[in-house]
Amino acid sequence: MTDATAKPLVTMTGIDKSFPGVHALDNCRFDLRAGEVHALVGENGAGKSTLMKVLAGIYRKDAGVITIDGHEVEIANPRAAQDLGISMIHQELNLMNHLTVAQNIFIGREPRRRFSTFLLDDATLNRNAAQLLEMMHLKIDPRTKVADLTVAKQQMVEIAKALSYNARVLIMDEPTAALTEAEIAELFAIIRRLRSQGVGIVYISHRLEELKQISDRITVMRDGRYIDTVPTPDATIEQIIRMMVGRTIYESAPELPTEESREIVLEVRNLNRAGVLKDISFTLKRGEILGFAGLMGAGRTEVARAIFGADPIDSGEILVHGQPVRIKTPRDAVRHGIGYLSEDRKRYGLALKMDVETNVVLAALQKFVNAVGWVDRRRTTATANHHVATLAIKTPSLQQQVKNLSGGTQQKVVVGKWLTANTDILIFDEPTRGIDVGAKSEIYKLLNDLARQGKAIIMISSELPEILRMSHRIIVMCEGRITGELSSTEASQEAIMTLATQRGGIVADNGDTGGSPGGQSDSPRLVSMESQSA
Amino acid sequence: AAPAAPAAPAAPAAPAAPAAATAAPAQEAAKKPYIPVISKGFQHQFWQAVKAGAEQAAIDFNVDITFEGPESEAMVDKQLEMVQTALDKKPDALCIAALDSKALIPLLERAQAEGIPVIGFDSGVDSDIPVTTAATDNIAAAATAADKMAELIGGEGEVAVIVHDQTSRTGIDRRDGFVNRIAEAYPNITIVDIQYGGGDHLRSTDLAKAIIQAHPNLKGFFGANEGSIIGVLNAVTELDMGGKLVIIGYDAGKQQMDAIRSGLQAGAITQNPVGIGYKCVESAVRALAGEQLDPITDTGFFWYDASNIDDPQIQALLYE
Amino acid sequence: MSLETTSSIPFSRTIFRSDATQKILAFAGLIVLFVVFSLASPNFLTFNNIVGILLATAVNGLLALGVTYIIITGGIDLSVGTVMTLSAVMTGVAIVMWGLPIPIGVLVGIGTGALAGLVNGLTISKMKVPPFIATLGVMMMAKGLALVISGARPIYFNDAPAFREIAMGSLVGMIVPDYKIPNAVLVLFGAAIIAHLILTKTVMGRYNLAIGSNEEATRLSGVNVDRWKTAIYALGGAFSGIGGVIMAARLNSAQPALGAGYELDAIAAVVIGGTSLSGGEGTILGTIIGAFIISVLTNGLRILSVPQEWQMVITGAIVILAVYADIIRRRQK
Amino acid sequence: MSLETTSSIPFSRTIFRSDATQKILAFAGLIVLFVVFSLASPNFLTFNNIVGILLATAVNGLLALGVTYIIITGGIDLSVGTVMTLSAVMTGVAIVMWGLPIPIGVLVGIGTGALAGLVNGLTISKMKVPPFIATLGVMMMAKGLALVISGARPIYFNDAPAFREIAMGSLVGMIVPDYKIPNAVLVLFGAAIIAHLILTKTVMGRYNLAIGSNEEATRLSGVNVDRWKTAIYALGGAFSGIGGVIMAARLNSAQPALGAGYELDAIAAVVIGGTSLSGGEGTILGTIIGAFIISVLTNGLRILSVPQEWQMVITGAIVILAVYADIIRRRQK
Ligand SMILES: Nc1ncnc2c1ncn2[C@@H]1O[C@H](COP(=O)(O)OP(=O)(O)OP(=O)(O)O)[C@@H](O)[C@H]1O
Ligand SMILES: Nc1ncnc2c1ncn2[C@@H]1O[C@H](COP(=O)(O)OP(=O)(O)OP(=O)(O)O)[C@@H](O)[C@H]1O
Ligand SMILES: [Mg+2]
Ligand SMILES: [Mg+2]
Repeated sequence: MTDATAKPLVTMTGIDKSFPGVHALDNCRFDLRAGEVHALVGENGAGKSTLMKVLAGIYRKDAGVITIDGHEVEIANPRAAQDLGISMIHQELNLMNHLTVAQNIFIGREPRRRFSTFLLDDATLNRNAAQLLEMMHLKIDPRTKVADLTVAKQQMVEIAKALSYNARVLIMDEPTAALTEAEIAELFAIIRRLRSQGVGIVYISHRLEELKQISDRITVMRDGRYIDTVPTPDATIEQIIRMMVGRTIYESAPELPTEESREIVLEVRNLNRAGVLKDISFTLKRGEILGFAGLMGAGRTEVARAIFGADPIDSGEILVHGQPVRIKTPRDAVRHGIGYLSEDRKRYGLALKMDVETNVVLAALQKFVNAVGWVDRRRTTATANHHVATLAIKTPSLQQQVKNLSGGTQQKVVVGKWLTANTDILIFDEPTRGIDVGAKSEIYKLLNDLARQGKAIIMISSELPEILRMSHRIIVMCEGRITGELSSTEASQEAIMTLATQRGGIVADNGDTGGSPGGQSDSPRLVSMESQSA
Repeated sequence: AAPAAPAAPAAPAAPAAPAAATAAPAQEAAKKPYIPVISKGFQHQFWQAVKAGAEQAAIDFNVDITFEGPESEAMVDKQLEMVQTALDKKPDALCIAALDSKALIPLLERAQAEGIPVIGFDSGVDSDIPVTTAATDNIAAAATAADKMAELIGGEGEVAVIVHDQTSRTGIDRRDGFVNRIAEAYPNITIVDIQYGGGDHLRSTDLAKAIIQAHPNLKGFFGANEGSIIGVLNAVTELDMGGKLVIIGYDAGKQQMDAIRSGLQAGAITQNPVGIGYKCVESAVRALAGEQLDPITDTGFFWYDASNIDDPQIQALLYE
Repeated sequence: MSLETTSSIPFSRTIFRSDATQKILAFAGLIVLFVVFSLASPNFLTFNNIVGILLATAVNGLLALGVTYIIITGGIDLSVGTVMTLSAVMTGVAIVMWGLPIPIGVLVGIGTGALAGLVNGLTISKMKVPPFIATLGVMMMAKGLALVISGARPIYFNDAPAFREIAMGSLVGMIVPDYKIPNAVLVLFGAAIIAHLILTKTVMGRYNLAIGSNEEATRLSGVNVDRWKTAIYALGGAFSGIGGVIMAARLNSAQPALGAGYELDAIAAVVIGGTSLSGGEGTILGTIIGAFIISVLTNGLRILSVPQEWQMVITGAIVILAVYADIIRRRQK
Repeated sequence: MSLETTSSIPFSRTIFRSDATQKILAFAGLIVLFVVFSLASPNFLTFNNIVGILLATAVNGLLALGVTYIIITGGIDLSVGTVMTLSAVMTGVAIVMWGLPIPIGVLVGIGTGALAGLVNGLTISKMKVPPFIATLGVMMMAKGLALVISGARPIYFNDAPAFREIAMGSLVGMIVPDYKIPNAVLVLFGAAIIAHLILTKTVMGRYNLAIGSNEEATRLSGVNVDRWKTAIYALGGAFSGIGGVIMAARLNSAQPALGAGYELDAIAAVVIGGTSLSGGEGTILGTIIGAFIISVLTNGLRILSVPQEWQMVITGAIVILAVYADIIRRRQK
């Protein structure tokens, strides 16, 4: 509201929306001007996505008024929103995996053959998609199946799709959660270009530093209510956080152990998996947080999955407490005290239709069997209650289905699961993806606590500040190889990036690329593209 | 009660080795004639009895047979495919119990064109291609059942019927034979319900129970094949109503025979399934030998009850 | 790290979607049918007819119990009907042909079902064949084997008269002479209680739900999903085996040609009972209600002497409506 | 195709997992069966028998075509068999009872199928009833209605002799007299080509795949998913309608009791053909191959005079193995 002269493109006032049992939006408001980037922030479950889904015609509002260009509108379905020039990039990927990139981008608006309403013109479709991708500097063949792309590429396809509508209002719900620095830079360039063309952009993110770079105004929501809107230059991050959580968050400095432990808990020797991993060797010590850094698709998740027995390995040795172990299934891993917190909690972390309690005890269920052979409900409830309390899991009850919880809360449920399993080696893969600042600092604190209790922790993260802040040691990967190891003292963003782009790994070994395996010059994106087809 | 229909009790037990059987194989000692027998089904006991007769004849006349039939009597198309495949096997003759008397004709024409004699059994085909048909007159047989029913319930009251199939020839003929006879000859008898149990013992049981529940004044129950009547018997047993209903069945089978012996069931119509199977293969052998055959071989039906069930003549017609 | 104090969101509101109300409503369809048929025919609400309905539910109910587990994993089982038949035949073989004692024969029957379920389970979990196809194949094989083993002839239990008592005797009647409820009904209810306890109280039940909800996440939680899935299919098969024993006892014979098509009734019972075909949720109580809805409907239409072709039409419509009512109810909750 | 220049990345590699190789391999199962049966019996590889196989595939193939679309949406259609029957009956009613011209009668038959499909589609998309239950209900209703309308009697087309020619005449035979391939086979191949074009070249096919791949994402993209899904079920129903017409023409009669259980053969053909039951992928060519695998298997076992109960056992095993082979093949690609 600082620039009173700019005419609002969209206004939303008095918006109310309830889901069974949850009052998600309570008299909420929001406005958007042409040619601005308006950031929307709030804790997990604050109602950001819900508010924007109302605007995009996905949810019907219970009450309230939406105007566009000053005219009141009813947005009954996504089609109506599109017709009004509103397009949305969803927090979750919303792609048809079996279809190609081009088919995904233009779904619902396929070019037709001449004189025909039903026959598709796929040549034009691919050409249009190619143009669009090129404009975004994306090197993706529009005929690639989306299933064959990495998550980051899929996210970029989503963005391309949203842009293809040439919308006047573009809503981005956490577009950067799965992107690398370079892709984020590319995205920001696109956003700036659109802004200069007069597009109004809603930008939802938990990465508050980004807001400073890209947004013009920031609106804060809490508990389904509107809190305030401030011009970005006038706001400090601390201020915004305070508005978000309604209190000051004390961000502790990394609490590194004074004395480094010598006890090696996990040792990995020469782990290989054709086309994905090459000669992975490292050690993990008791009480240590070992950071795994690298660009998207560097193979960090693959290392974790290989150690955890989720994917087969071709060769290599794993030693737990100095003993060689055979880990062929996740069950073996859990038995040897390894827990894995996946980067994609919905797909790999949670039984979404089940309640909080079951999810929390799932990995350790056998421990809760009583003499009769039944699951001891009293103990599972007690354990779940304990974790709900210590992790501050925001759930109405233990019987709440996990699918009804917000993303950050879900993540905490997964953490609770591995705490219940009480494994002494924990692999956290992107533990703070999609998590609000409050929850994030809690998770950091948790990681430190766990390390201090003697757990050995691997933390995979694409956020360099997070890696730098949390890790005792940092392993950097590129193209399926470990390209270097840094101690906390020698680590810096620059040092990590240098190692993370040290190419010449397994892709070159495959030998069939026409690309430039040795070149460091190209954008980091290339990495995932190349290994993706391997 | 005596045999209720004119019938030539073609006892299958001891066929005189016919001239045909000795004459034909003389030239081709190595290759036995091949005669596919395609029935209307194969899982039900009735068809298994037919199969037993056909296999006996195959031994007696030194021929090869195969016996197959679709899983349900509704599957007209599957039977067509079986006949077609059988013809592709270049058989010497073909025995067929047509599910649909018209649908088969084109294939029978092909058989005729290829010089393969066709023998019908169980029920006829609307065509003069079959050199003979060994069949039961189901309409007359069911009418006999109706007469017995009327006699035993005293000419008046409520009667229900369970039939195995609503659309198959045997199902229709037995239902209509029974129903029409009652309508014509016994005005004081009402048929209160006709339901179809697919020949499935369990379903027929629950079906019969519901009918009995719905009609407390029911006096008689007719089951038109083995599965149907066993359903009725189970229902009566489970409801503890033994002796309160006149039960008349069809075909044989151990449970039905036991019920007749014990008096739970009044009696039943039996065809001559073993004889039908035997007869059709025998006719095929005769046709191959160039014999002239009567166009219709009535294989007959009989009423049996506790009084005559153990007569050797009747026993020969029954299967367990 | 106690954050509770900071959260001001009124989550308590979610508590109103009470599960108890939910369960009472699930009975609604059944009760509506009961009332309608009772008003339409005086012969419906008689003791004998109610016993008839209970008895008619026994076999389908048992099959449906097993199918419930399998549908909860997100799978399907088309083989229940013919596996039931094969179990009945094997029971007959054991008792009549091999002359084994009845309890052993019963175990052979149940074991046959479990074995067939095991084949389903291994095909699905080890060979990764989709459940629809795996169980379709086993359905055909069981059908064929039942005929092969029995020689396509029924096996009668006349020489072991006690066998029939398993289904048709009446323990209840021995205690309360006026209420001769056949044992088959007790077996159904007993099996349902055990099935309920397995689903809600045991590790197996919990894993069953978890696998149906998210198989991969369950695997990544260190659960041996393949083994548990196999076990669940075997358990489902065991219920078909019990169904086979009860059917054989009721018919006092093992009928080898029965069983085709029974799977659809069993699956319908499960789905009408509110178990989601996409897996991850379901209750035994629901399945039992679903099985009774089907039996009551079939029985009621027969009692009313509705022509059979119309019975089919009406049943088809009501199956859809029953599930639709369940959907509406959930949406409102 | 103008992209090669802009991209420095070797996309060509994706071409090696060539769909062509894939498709040739899909034939492998079929060819193996052919070779085995040809070696085992001299009567197998005869012109007459091959025509017999083709003819036996016609109806199941047509049903399977329709089911392919529906499985691609991630749904299932249990009603195809009885809807086929209902369509045959309505064709009979139109031509024989109402005396309408044959082409109109054929349209009535196809229209009946489409209408039944529409009911499926609306029940699924508007009432949100799961496809299994919706089509199970319609299956029962169609079965009942076929009996009601026909009076449970076959309707014979003897007075319209040209009708039979639709299936059993031979256009090919008129041109090449030695090759009397029945028209039913041409209808199957013609329908398959149209089905293929619809799936790959039209908006409907695209949305079909999109819905099966991710229904919610398709909806969020502004596609009217409910309407398209309804249309797809109606299209599937139309193929059942064509199947019904061909069935009636082949039998020269509309048999009202046929059709129960036919849905399983059709679904098996689709899945053996590599269409995933979880939706999103599938091909018409695969379905046709799947349908032929079933027919060749059935025919070959009969030609070999394998006892019928063993035929069931073998068919069951081979259905599983065929799908397993497909799974292995995909895993290797
Ligand atoms: N479809 C739904 N059904 C029931 N509850 C829902 C649904 N969608 C959202 N909610 C609830 O509404 C509230 C707001 O959720 P929303 O997704 O809008 O939060 P958010 O601000 O986007 O959070 P996050 O940062 O975690 O994405 C949460 O309590 C959530 O659990
Ligand atoms: N299931 C799979 N099949 C084939 N290739 C895969 C599979 N999963 C991952 N890959 C490829 O392996 C490479 C390594 O991916 P991985 O997910 O391990 O990277 P990462 O460093 O963990 O990155 P991210 O930050 O996305 O988690 C990527 O190029 C990816 O495309
Ligand atoms: Mg959100
Ligand atoms: Mg990763």
